[in-house]
Amino acid sequence: MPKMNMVQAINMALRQEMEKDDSVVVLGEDVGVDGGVFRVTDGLIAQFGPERVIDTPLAESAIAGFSIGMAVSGLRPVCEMQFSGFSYFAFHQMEAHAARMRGRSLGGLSVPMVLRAPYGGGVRALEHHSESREIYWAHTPGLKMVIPSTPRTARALLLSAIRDPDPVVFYEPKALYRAFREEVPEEEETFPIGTSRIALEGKDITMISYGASLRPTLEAATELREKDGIECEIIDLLTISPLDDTLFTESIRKTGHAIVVHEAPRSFGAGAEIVTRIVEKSFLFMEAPVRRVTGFDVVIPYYQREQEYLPGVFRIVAAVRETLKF
Amino acid sequence: MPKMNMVQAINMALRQEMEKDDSVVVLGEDVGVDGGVFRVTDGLIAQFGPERVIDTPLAESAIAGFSIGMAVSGLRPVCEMQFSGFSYFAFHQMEAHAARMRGRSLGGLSVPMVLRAPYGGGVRALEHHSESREIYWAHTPGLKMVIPSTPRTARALLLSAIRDPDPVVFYEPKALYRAFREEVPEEEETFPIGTSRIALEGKDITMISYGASLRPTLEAATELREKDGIECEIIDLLTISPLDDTLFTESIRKTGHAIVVHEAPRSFGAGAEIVTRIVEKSFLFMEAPVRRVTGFDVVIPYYQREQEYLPGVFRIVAAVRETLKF
Amino acid sequence: MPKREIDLPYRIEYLSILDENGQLDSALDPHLPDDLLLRLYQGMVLARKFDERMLVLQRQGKIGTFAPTKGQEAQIGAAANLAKDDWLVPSFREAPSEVWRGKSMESVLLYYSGYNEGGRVPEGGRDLPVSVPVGSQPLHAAGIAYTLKYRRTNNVAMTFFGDGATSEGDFHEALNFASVFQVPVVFVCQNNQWAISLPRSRQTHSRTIAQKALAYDMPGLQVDGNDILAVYQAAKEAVDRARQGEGPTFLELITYRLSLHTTADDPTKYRKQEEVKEWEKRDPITRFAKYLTEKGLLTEQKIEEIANRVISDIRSAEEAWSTRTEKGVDPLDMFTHAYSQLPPNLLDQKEELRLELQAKRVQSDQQANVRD
Amino acid sequence: MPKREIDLPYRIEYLSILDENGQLDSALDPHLPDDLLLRLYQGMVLARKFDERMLVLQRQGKIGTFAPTKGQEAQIGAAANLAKDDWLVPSFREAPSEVWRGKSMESVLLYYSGYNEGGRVPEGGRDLPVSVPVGSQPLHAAGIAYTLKYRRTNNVAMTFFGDGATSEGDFHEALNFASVFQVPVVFVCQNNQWAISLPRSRQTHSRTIAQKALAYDMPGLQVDGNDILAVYQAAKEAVDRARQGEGPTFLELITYRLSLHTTADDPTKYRKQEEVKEWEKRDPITRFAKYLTEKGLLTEQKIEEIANRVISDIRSAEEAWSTRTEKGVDPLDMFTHAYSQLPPNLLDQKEELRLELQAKRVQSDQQANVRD
Ligand SMILES: Cc1ncc(C[n+]2csc(CCOP(=O)(O)OP(=O)(O)O)c2C)c(N)n1
Ligand SMILES: Cc1ncc(C[n+]2csc(CCOP(=O)(O)OP(=O)(O)O)c2C)c(N)n1
Ligand SMILES: [Mg+2]
Ligand SMILES: [Mg+2]
Repeated sequence: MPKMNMVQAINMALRQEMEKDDSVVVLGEDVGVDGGVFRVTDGLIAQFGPERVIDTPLAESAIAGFSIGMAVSGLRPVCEMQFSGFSYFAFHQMEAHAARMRGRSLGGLSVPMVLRAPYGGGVRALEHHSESREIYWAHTPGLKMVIPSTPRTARALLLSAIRDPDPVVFYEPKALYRAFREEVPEEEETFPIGTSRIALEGKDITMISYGASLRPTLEAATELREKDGIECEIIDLLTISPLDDTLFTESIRKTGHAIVVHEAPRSFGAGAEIVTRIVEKSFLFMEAPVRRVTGFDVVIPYYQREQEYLPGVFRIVAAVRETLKF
Repeated sequence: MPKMNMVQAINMALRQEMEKDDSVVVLGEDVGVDGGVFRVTDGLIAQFGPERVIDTPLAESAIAGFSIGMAVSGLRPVCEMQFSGFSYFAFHQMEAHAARMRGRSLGGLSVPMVLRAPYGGGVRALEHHSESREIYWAHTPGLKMVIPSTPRTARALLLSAIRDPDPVVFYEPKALYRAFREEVPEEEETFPIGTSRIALEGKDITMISYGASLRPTLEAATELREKDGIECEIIDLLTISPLDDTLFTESIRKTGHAIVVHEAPRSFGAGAEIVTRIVEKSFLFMEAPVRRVTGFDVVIPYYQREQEYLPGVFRIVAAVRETLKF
Repeated sequence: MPKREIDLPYRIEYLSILDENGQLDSALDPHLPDDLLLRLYQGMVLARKFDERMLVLQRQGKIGTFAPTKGQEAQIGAAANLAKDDWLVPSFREAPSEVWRGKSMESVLLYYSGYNEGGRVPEGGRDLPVSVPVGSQPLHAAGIAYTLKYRRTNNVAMTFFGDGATSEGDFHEALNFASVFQVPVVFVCQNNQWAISLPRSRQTHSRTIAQKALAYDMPGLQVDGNDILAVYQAAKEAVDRARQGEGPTFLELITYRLSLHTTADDPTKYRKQEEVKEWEKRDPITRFAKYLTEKGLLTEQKIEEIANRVISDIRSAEEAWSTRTEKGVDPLDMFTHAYSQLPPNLLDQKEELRLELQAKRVQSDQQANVRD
Repeated sequence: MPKREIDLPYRIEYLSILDENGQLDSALDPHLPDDLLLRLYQGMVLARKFDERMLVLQRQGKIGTFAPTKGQEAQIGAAANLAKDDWLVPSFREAPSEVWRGKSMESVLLYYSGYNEGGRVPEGGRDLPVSVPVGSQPLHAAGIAYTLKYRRTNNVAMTFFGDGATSEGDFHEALNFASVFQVPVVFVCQNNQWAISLPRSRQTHSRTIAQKALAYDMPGLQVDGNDILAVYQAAKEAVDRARQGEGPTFLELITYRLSLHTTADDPTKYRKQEEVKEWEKRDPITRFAKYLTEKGLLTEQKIEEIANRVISDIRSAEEAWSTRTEKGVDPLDMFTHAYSQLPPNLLDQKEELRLELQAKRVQSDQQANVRD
């Protein structure tokens, strides 16, 4: 299997699906001639032409609203928000229409669109280029919210997202775009939206994470095994909403201990929902409070301070030790 | 003390503060000549004139962005979103600027604005006029999110919000606008943002709620006392963010049991944060899982079905009994 | 100081064919076939009578808040240019056009009486459902038009919105996208002079709304929106242009909201009755009736006949609606169309609600027994 | 078919005073005092040299991504019309104007090297900080202008944004609000022909951007944006109009982004080098230098002198910046300006971070000791 980074894997998913299905179109700012500011759509316009790889004017609400119109009329638009920090310009279109069209029309119309956006910190970017606010989408009924964590999961999930009959918000951890390579099969591979996966098996404690935070979580697990002999089990959510709580439920019933790791601000973040699901479904198995290892409740600072904002290996390791000490 | 409903109480707060401080201006759609679609700003234009009570064109992002400009330059705008369901058109302005101006300028500039919006169901309204999505604001660093539950708290909190140096999103439970009257002192009364209150004292179980849901919660408590002899303690949050967890922490340490009640969709809702705070701060006092009594993870249905969507007395009573049975 | 003028072929024109007294400017006569003229007349009468009937039902508490369309019935002239397989993207004051296009009055009644069932789209699904967020719909029409162009059809999309909607950023973005991509869409602004309490003059500083098309080098036209012949003709030219691949057009229909903004509104707070009286003289239906009568297509008796026909249509729609509503609703339906398939959290929540409803029934039965 | 034309006094004019070869159209000479002419020249040279220096620092990895301003220095001509107590609302390509207004180059360097400290606003706080979300800033300028009018000052607000920004809904809403409320604001669009990879011609379908002012019956003017005299004069008329209570004005400055969109950008992917060459001939600085030389205000030696002065200014700013950055940062500052007062959750989180940093130090010290 060819090894590739996440940018190449996403590019492959788009290319292969566009070859297969002429209803798939890509649109957004600088996605065509420029190939996207992260080169995720590189080469697509050369292969599929400007009718299917559309450089749009600079207007996020229009990109989303236009995509909604395309989708109700039979296309499968994959639109890009250049950075998730600018996707809020399109928030009302997604909330009022993408998320509601199926219900509003009693299933007569649907909006099979994907809204892609790079999210997260750690790339020394300017303001608005580093946040992690997946909750805005996850809390919105009618939307699905997906965040891959590796090249292979990114490719498989994007394929599933494009084919999904419902609107999917697809956040790409930009810090992982070129961070590492993974084998990704040339032949088609999908991954069901709404299912998490076990990223590492263990018996002592459950670590629940997703997206960019999965890497430090894995590193922390290694350090904990080596230094403390602690065997961590890691659940990679992949889909934030609708949330799959089956795997982490099983896991904590086995380990009795858990932490949640994400970059987003802590309060009212995804961690809260996960802790609550554990309380609701596994209360009697909880041997200690589930700790949240997250960003803080402030705007992520500019890059001189962002590493101290982000939940890193040190913070994760400490949280695991505290939890097991409880 | 004069008795008044919530509409009158909010109107009084606006009027009194505008009399006192000429930097306070009101703006929004139909807030002037019409007095607001709920009559909340009724009479203000007659008293203060169109320069201070501003009927704006139909554009929420502009109402918010314009208010941000007014606020950085010395005014204290109180802008209205006609319904919270349309406030998302202004979401990017609030997230990118109202919430960030202080931090971006290292305290050199601030945005002392209030964004008012009626929210919630139960008034047999059309689509987009009934939702409860306070999380979008509560999860946004730099904003404060307030939801009063009675005429008196509405008046006192709005006064505090107007005087607050930071931007405050102020959701008004429209189902309670004219639901009941309460004594509200003519003389000035404020209520500190970021503090909850005990709405009812009890010893058996803690009910945590806010806004429109407080009423059915109170009714449920009465029913439970009469029918089951259960004494419920009710915490009325009033401020959703920054969340005051001191009172409900004390309370559950006393009762060992709790439920959370809100209209918003359950997943990734305020209930999750509250349950998680309880786990983080009072784990060893928890005698049962904290139940969430909420709306469902769907768009609130049109009015023939909305009562079955909303968390009513029956649902709350059942949840309390289940929790105490655990 | 002198500056070089950039020459731009700016023209914003105004089209009127039938004046307020039903007098035809014969130079502009679109020469529509008699049967179409009569169908347009009947469509307007139906819309008017249905609107009046809904107001009664609302006052009786049988339906909830709705947006009356009285005075804006000539909008049908625009929709009448659409083929069955063209697309209609309405906002919330287009019941006349929607019913003209085949939406049942029963579903209109269901929608306004709080049944999600009222959102069901007509067969073929090329009419989007009523949508409330002002200004957000034109973008959908532009996107649909992109599909129509991409698929090499010669269909078009037509979207309706109000004067207030033109202040929303989405309106600007929609016109910009439509013109940049030259898609077959017709933007129809129903300028009814008011956005709830805000008069047109305070909504925007420009003399006309039509001129906003100039910002995109898009053809823009102002039309007497109470003159159904002018509306028909203007829309026809726009639709033809779109079908021929000549891109979008913007139409401003000058009309008037003779009734309430919605049934929750009290216009006496913000507008003078005299103004309404003035506009009543320009009623689109009386004007057209006069013209058709002089043209010999209408007679007292024929008018009566048509009135009776539409009234009986309304009555049967109302009966269908009553039978439907007597059946009541199953609250569990609120989950049905949330997603293509119910995810686990919704399956659980649906089961929760099912049990709650069951328990409630048991309780009320018990209470009933107690009372016996 | 014939329609009645609505007459609208549409004129969009173009202003150019100094041509590409520095030849003055003396009929249009604004007759600026010599010292101002020299200050404008020095301001542009400073901006150019500072920009070049930042590019070097970025390539050396000493600062992060930034947005070069090369070729757009004549924007200073607009900002130069503002009094100290007027307001400037920049986007992100206005470093020349910000520095002209008194922002220190040290803080520009701090901002682009990842220090929140770079956002500190100059004394008096009438310049908003750099703000990245395209198209969102003009609304703030309009709101500020409302305050200025409400307070009966005769101050004005000026805001800058790009050609791409005009596609955002917020742009439309800002111009509409400003014109409806007739507030003293000047909208300055730096049309540098590109929005990252999208050429002006694909950004919007209209021939000019200036004509978008017509949608609001707002005065709009297209200006040679590489001709600082024209920019100065056009802005002067707009600012005067605003001060006299005559409302907003929209200016389109025709200029060109000679350098990268940002240092993360590779323009060879989307534009031809020939195009850049063409525009280099229209460089705003060489043109102005030629004019000032012919006017006798500049000599070889004077040019040298000015160059040396600005270079030493840049050097001292760089030194101040280095000293500041050598001090390093306290991560705990990320909490300081989140709110006027830290709420409990942030006090807790700040303490958490403090302990974490402490523990980290302990750990690394231990590791250091181990190594010894
Ligand atoms: C985005 C948004 N903001 C506010 C509202 C509330 N509202 C409903 S209709 C209306 C006025 C619309 O005026 P106009 O566009 O002229 O249409 P008309 O009602 O006159 O047909 C308002 C403010 C809404 N539905 N959507
Ligand atoms: C709302 C928003 N969308 C996207 C971006 C990413 N972005 C930054 S600059 C830019 C192009 C801006 O073009 P223009 O307005 O012409 O200004 P210029 O960069 O040419 O000075 C884009 C797309 C952004 N910063 N904000
Ligand atoms: Mg209107
Ligand atoms: Mg540009």
